[in-house]
Amino acid sequence: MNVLFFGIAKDIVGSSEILFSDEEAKPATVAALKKDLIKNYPEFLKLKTLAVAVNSEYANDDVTLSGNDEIAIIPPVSGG
Amino acid sequence: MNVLFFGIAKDIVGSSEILFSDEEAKPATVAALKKDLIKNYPEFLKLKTLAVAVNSEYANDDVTLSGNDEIAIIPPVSGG
Amino acid sequence: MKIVVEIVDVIDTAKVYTELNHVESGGICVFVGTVREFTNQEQVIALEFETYRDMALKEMEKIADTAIEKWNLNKVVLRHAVGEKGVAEPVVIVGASSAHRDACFEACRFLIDTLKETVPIWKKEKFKNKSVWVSAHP
Amino acid sequence: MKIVVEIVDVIDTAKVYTELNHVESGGICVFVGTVREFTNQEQVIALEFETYRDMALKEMEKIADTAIEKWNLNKVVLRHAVGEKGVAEPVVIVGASSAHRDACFEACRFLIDTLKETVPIWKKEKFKNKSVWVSAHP
Repeated sequence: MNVLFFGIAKDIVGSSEILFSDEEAKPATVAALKKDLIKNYPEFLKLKTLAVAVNSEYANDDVTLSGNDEIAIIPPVSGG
Repeated sequence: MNVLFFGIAKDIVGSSEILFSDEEAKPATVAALKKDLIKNYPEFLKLKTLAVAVNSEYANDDVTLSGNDEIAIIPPVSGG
Repeated sequence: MKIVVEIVDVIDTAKVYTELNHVESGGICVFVGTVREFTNQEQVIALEFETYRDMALKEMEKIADTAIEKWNLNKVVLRHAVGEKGVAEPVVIVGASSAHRDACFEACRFLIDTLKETVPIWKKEKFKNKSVWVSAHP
Repeated sequence: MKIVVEIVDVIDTAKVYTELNHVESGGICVFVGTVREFTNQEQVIALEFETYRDMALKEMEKIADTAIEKWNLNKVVLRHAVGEKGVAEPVVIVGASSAHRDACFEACRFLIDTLKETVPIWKKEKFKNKSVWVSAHP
């Protein structure tokens, strides 16, 4: 499972991509992924919002994740 | 006294400019000018509005006219 | 120059951003009026614009001044075309440049609305078999 | 093509009218966002934009589709720049083309407001001695 990071999220984890290679440790849902992230990087708690995209669509907390999904961490957007 | 005509006003009087050469017949105010115009060209009554500009500024009915003024008949504007 | 006010034969839509660009501006809003092919289901061949030029420029400057004062704009453009314009050709372009976008949107709307109400410019719609001065009659 | 949605390195403001021009349109409204020199009295050296490109293009298309349906638009443009942009450079351009001006003004405002809310693009403000991801923190 591969997770992409952008903007301040990339700065927080220090990488634009993290591979969850351990099958056991893979979060099963968006909510679980967020929980894991916050546990490992408490800085995420300080953000105004934290969204997740699955296959380039915004995904609710209850969306389940599979190994083939393209998953991205979306910190507060600030285009324009 | 020289009066300029634009748009449909020009079509009504058949000219873009009319010279009031007879000193006696000169209208003394904007109101008098409008009255003269309507008397001579009743078509003006059919317009949605009829404004007069004196020295390229909109002028109220009570503005007095002098021989040196640039006077213009302003039918309903429709720019843009 | 904070204000550009012009009556021209042909409108060059490409240059308006250069005119409205400003280091203190974060937002630029521009409106372009163009000739529609159909008006009330009737096909328009062309629009013909004429103006009382000196007065039109004065009125356009007043609109620009009012907008600058009201919305604290950095730049304003009001430019109208005269002569005959074919379908899809631009006939008017107005724009405002401000620090934030609320101001430039509101100002731009004010510019075109007020131009249409007060500036001595007249438009004749040319159809296949007739010509009509727009808005002349009730 | 009714919709132009793009993420580019450099925005060419001159071509947007060609893209929005349409024989059934009487009004075109365009908004351009540019880099302001000062934000909260601090001098900005540059803005740096990055994006999640595939998702950003999808979200921009959704915004365009929604606007077309709601305001019956003839053409829509949404174009955002990425990379480093200096003071007064354009960073975003959105525009709508419609029969009458109410629709294109309202739609254009919707385009930029919604783009700022939903499209995954991130902006870093670069000052002399620090850099800040805009809106990241409460």
